[in-house]
Amino acid sequence: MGKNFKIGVIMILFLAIIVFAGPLIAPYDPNDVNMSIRLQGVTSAHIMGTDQLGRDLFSRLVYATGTSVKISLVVVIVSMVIGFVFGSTAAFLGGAVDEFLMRIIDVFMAFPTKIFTIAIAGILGASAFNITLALIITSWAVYARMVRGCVLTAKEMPFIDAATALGANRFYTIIKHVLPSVFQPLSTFAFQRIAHTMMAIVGLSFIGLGVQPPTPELGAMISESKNFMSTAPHLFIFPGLLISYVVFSFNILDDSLRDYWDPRIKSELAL
Amino acid sequence: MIRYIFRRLLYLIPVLILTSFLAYMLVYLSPSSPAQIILQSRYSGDPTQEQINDFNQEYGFDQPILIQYASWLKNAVRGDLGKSLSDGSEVLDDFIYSFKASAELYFSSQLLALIIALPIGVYSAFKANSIFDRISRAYSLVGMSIPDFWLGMLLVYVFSIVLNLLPSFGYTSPQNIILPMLALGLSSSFSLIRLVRTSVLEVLHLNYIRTARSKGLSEGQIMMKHALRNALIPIVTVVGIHLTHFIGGAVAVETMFAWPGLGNFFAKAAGNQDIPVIQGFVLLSAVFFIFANLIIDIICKQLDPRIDYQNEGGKNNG
Amino acid sequence: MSCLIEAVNLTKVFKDKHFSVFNKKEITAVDNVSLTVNSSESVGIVGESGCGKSMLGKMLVGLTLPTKGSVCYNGREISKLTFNEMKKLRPRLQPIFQDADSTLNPKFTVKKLLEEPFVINKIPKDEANQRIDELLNYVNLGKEFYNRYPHEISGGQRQRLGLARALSLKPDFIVADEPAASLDSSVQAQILQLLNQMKSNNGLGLVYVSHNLRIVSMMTQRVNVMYLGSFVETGDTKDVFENPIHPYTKMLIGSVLTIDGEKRKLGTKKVFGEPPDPKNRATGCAFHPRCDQCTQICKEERPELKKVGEKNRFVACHNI
Amino acid sequence: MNSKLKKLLCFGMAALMLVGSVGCSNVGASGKTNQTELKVAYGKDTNVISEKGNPDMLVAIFAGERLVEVVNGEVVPSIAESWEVKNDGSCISFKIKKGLKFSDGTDLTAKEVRLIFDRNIALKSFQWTEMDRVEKIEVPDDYTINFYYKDGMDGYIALAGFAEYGNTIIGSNSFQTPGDPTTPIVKYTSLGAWKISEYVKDQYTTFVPNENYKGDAVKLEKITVNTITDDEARVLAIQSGDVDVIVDYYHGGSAYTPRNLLSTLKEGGVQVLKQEMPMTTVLAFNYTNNDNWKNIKLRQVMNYAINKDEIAGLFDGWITPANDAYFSDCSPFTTSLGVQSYKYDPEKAKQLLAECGLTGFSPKMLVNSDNTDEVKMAELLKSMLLESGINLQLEVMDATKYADAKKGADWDVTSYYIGGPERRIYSRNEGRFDPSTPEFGASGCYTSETIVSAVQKAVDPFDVNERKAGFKEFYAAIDAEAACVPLYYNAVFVVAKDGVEGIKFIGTEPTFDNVTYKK
Amino acid sequence: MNKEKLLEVEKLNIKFLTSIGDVNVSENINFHLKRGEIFCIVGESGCGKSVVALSLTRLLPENAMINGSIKFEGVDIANLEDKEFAKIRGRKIATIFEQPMSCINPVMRIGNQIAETYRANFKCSKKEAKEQALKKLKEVKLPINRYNSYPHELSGGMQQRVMIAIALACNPQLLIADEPTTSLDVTVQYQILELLQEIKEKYNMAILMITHDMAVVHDMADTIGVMYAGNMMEIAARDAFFQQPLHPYAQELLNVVKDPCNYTIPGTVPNLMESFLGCPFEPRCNKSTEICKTKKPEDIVMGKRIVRCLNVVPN
Repeated sequence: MGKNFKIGVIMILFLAIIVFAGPLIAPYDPNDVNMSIRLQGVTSAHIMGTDQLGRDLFSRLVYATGTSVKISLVVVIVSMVIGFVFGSTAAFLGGAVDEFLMRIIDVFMAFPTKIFTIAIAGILGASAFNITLALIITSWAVYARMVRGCVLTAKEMPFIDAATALGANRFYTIIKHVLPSVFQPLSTFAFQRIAHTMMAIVGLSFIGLGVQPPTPELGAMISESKNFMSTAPHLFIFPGLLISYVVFSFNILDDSLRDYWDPRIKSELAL
Repeated sequence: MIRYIFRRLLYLIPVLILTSFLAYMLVYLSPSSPAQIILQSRYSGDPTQEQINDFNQEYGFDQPILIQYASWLKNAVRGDLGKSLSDGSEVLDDFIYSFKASAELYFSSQLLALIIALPIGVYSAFKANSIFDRISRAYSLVGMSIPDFWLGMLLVYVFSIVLNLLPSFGYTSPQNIILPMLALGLSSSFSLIRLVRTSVLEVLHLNYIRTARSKGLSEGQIMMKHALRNALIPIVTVVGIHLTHFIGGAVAVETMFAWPGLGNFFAKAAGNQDIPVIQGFVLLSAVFFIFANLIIDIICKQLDPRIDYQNEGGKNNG
Repeated sequence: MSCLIEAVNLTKVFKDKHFSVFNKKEITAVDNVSLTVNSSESVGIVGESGCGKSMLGKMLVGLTLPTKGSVCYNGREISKLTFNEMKKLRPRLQPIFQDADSTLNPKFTVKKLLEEPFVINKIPKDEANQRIDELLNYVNLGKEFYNRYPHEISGGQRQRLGLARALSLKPDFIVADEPAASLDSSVQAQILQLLNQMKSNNGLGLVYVSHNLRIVSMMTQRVNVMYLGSFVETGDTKDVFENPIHPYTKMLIGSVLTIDGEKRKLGTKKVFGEPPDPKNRATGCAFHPRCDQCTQICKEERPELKKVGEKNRFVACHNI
Repeated sequence: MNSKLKKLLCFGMAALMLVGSVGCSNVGASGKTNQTELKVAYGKDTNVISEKGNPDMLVAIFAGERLVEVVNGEVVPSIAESWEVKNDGSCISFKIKKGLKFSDGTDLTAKEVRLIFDRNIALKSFQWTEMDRVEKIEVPDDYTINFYYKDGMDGYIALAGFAEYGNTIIGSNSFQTPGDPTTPIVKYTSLGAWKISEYVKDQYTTFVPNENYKGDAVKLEKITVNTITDDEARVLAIQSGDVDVIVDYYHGGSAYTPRNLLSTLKEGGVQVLKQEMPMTTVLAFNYTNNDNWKNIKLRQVMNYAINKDEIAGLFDGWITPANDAYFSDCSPFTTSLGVQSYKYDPEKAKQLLAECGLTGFSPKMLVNSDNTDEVKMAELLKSMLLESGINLQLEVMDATKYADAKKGADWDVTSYYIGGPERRIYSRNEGRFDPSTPEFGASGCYTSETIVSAVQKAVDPFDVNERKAGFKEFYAAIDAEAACVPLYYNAVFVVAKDGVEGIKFIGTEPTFDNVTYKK
Repeated sequence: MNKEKLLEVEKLNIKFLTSIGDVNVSENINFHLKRGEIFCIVGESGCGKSVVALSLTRLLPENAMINGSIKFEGVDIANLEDKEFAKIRGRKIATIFEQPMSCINPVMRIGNQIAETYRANFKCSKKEAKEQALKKLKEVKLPINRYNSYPHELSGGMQQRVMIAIALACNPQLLIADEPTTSLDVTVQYQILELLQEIKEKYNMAILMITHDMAVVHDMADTIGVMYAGNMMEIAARDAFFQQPLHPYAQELLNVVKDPCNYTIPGTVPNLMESFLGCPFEPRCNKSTEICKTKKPEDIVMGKRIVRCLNVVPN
């Protein structure tokens, strides 16, 4: 499957450890204030330095990554489920129901995603829950459209005809043939969207519409660190590197998978 | 062709109506009433019932929702989207002003991205799997993982704080645009390199390129006349869609550089719960977005004669 | 006893699929076609691409319902059956598709594909396994393929797998739609022989749809020549091929390349024109723009199938 | 098609380049800073063109004059040369100076003076909270203006209110319909040392000397005030040399130079000018909704449990910890007071908390996310209170949500400031501690009858000595009741590059009238 | 040097270097072609016939290793510099492919595609090129008002005519036709083959035709080459071949094509990934002997015929 795939898998595994075993890794409590050592650079006690309240940056980063990644997972999974229900309903029922649902999807797709997300998050008020909700509202339609397309394509596949000719009823063909053909592209797509959603979350937190302190979150941490760009650049450099790490690990895995499925552009990226 | 556009426009009517309705209804997501939100910020104390009533009457919030919506829509069609609650300026004027600022930043950054990405992407595809290709792919994959606002901060750190060469914010002098343009342009160029590479590579594998070789054309001619021309179709589509994303797409960078663009302006309005501004911006950006997508579709049809005007239904891009 | 399959006046009309207020085009894919097939008989349908022959095949096995007309299986009209009745009937009527590749779900293993017909029809495992063994033996596929996926086996093997699936429920009637196109000649021969064997061993009725006239002439007893949705000539294969009457049949047969005899002389036979576009059907006789015997009436009036001579021969042409 | 396509592409490219070049060449002059121009960064739009309400305070400071000013606790003449209180205290009558001219050359009479008050009443502009108590305004002659109060005036606090920036006198040509104060302000004309020459919303405002000004002429030729709403961006702007000065703005609780960056700026060779002001940031209790706070012991717990020095440390010592008491050294009449306040003592706090029987007490604190210093401070408070066994829950939200949430019952503590420039110390204290005032929200500091009567004694009397005694009583009452937790005394700052000289504070507002700039 | 021989291929070996190993697609292939002659290479899919055709004009992917000599008009073009070779490709050797739809640029007018070929090989004005293109359109019997059409507006047969017109643009001496009629209807196939014959007569050029269809071979070829698993098993004149093929594979193939309902070749086509010790056809051959398993057969020249079989005795 290629070197990139291995790199991606290792990176994601490492990320999973950070996300799900964060409290075990972090050497300090992320909210443990110690004013006497504020704004320290890299030291042996604090491998990534401390922030303006003297909290250990490394511990905060571990928790912050957990927050961002968990939110993106929730957003992707929930909107995928909603999109799946909507999209497959539209495709299977067809006719007027399809027309109607498609118009709804069109309307949701007619908004520039970021503006729409900001509007919802702004009106609801900034919090982790609301940002999750806003992102779900703005992203389910993409999945729905995609699922609908996949179902329609799968419905037309000759092997559906073949199964029908063997006496299969609709229920059987849907369960055994149509849905499995939708799951693969859908899960691939959802996989790609994790990185995308992650970027959206840190962006929104950066402008102050996302997760609120004291919960550590990568985008919000960068936003806070703007104050100290000249005096304590480690405060913005480390969280940024971590975001890039997370997004990169999803990107490289997605990239290698895409190469794997598309043999024409098969090639390996040397790193 | 004209008929096709007409049909697309006709098809847009229900979408536009539903879109405007949704934009209007956004406000009702809010846990508190508009009167309270606004009066709260206007007077620093609790508004009295009398003040709330006056306010509702003045802004028509005492009417049933559908009537409110109808009158709002009626005014909106006439170009009157109401006034900002925070400073009383016309929403439409605000939109146009920040639209201009966003457009300047975004178009120039996308131009920069194209200038960077086209040669790299094409060369990379042409020399697929060469050292250059590997480096450029790694470069773009890493670049794609960097948030644009963080790239902006790095640029500010290097050029404003350490080197003290360029201004880090604002909208007053020509130098102001350089850093935000670099931040946005670079981060778009990363994915664009990949796109250009993939589309060119895909075209290069097609049979008509082999035909072109067999015809005796030089590699340069093949690249310019056959490969690029065809690879351009997906590139134009994506760049077009990218361009429409300047509505809000650059919000973090705009905030970072205090650029008075749509995203920045809108994020502030959303934070302040400035309802007419939110409604107006959402509606205007949706309308712009829909029509921009229509135009992209039409351009793509111009580029690609294979697309049949007669049989295409409405298609939207997200 | 009536015949196995009797199709009367089958018509299939498509609406333009795309949503549009202004132009609703209708495409008549199959136009007023009647056909009968008996047990142990094989009937050919030939024509250029886009003439509607595949659609006709689908209607014959009940995969698509005709817009007009009826298909009767052993005297029962299948479009009027309830779902459950139809479900029972399905295994009797089997299609074999041109593109075996896409008729096999790529996510199923060969084993699963073979078991599917029995799972669908709730046939006990023992019986099914025994039957599968027989089938594999019959189509000459080894058990070593059991755990492979369709894309991991060769085209000929895939086509044989498709055949095995179609045969698994012991059908009476098979529509084979270009079963051997795009296969190499040696592989093609294996498939054709299997089909013939099936027909003679199991006594089933076969409709063979193809544009390859040489194979149709070898495989079938009767043949129907189709042009733009309707039959222009029907009759016993031997007669039609030896003595084509309709100008289109003549053209088709004239364009067949053989491997016997002399090299052809240039310009001896008149073959011209392109396969027609179903969206723009000519008025009158659909063939008249390509016909060298075209007269005024051909441009205005549609010819009906008329009996010619003694032996079951029908031709739709004004000029005979 | 090919030619059409080429045209299309060329057109597209041309359009792109056009937009790009517009982007690069747009928005006016940059030029090099010369010695007679000063660039100022300011956190808000100056709102010179105002539909409702009035232009920003900064405009009033630079370009405006009011009837009176308050200096060192005393009301002094400005446009009004004298005033008297008539009709048993229900009328104030001002005599206006003669011969003053607005910046557009029109003369000032009492008719022009009343315009701004008419505007504030008509548009319900509550910048001056007492305005709804005014019954009518009369202009008996060109140089007299009388204000009549509904229920008798509120004494000193009402008189000081005429020095509010919202009451800055503007000319009749300022309005869209000249002379109609209910129409939008479109062309600001006033009486101060500067006048506005150019204004672009959300971008910049340019001030040039007002040649009709009667006082001493200003030394600079031009001041450009750039609107930079982002705190960090303003700091970056002065670091990168885009502006010469940042003017702090703390009224309204936002748009100020982050305190924790002042040291960095100073190290970078920038002057930091500080002006103490009688403004105290306190932690207030939601006692109306939460009965726990009615227990004085719990309020004392909070006072003992917070180490104010650490809070000052968060801001690198640029602000003074409120170690002494609620009032700061520069609060009115404080020099002779000897109130003993609560010293940091976590053990005592623990002990008192146990006495209250509130183990596991976890109050919820509302935090305004727009104020990043406040967010940091809240996080610090959380960790400090934890040591005394109080688990503070933070609810961080943006300004509007914050204001909204504060009305509800679902919170326990929040922090805000009381006081401000001298004229405001009167209305702010009254507004926070006297529930009968319009400004008093559901979320005032803890108050009691003693405090209410004390605050009225402090802000109302005309007589200085009466007010002095009143304030003494008021400060003591707050301390005795532990009405809030004073955290720190705020200050305003002006940050200026080397070479900018002559920035002075009048009261708490900076003036640039004598500023010179040598590079 | 035989002047008659336009193209002479000797000991052509082609290997694909892939990550899973080398694939031999052509082993020691020898054949030659005269002016005015149609040479048909026939074989089942995967036997390497298209690779041989593509190798003549250097259209193979970069991982292909070509060894041997290819003499065109007496010049060894296999070892020419790319720059020199460019003067031959398109101008003297032209190629048409199967699936014409995918082989012509979908977004370029067909007339321009023909004219472009002419301009790329001969320095001339646009106008001249257009005239030439119109002439070629007429030659392939397309109405000249199709000059400005796009490929998708044409039917499959017309598209193949466009391909032929493009190939003819520079009046080449050798036309390589790779499965030119696969996927076309019988009626259209007939017309295209007829067109090819006419053109050959007119220009006295040589056609190297690749096909899997024996009927097409019978119709077109002057000389036939039968390929199997990268080996040219037999080369013979058309009549001689159809009367009596010599190689067992050729015999079997002909039998199957003649009577598909009664005749089969047992086994399947070998995978080229495997390497053969002996004759690649040996596992399916009914005349194989022990030696076939271990010894590679060599070309046996019998007059104008060449057979690569160990069991054929040269007469």
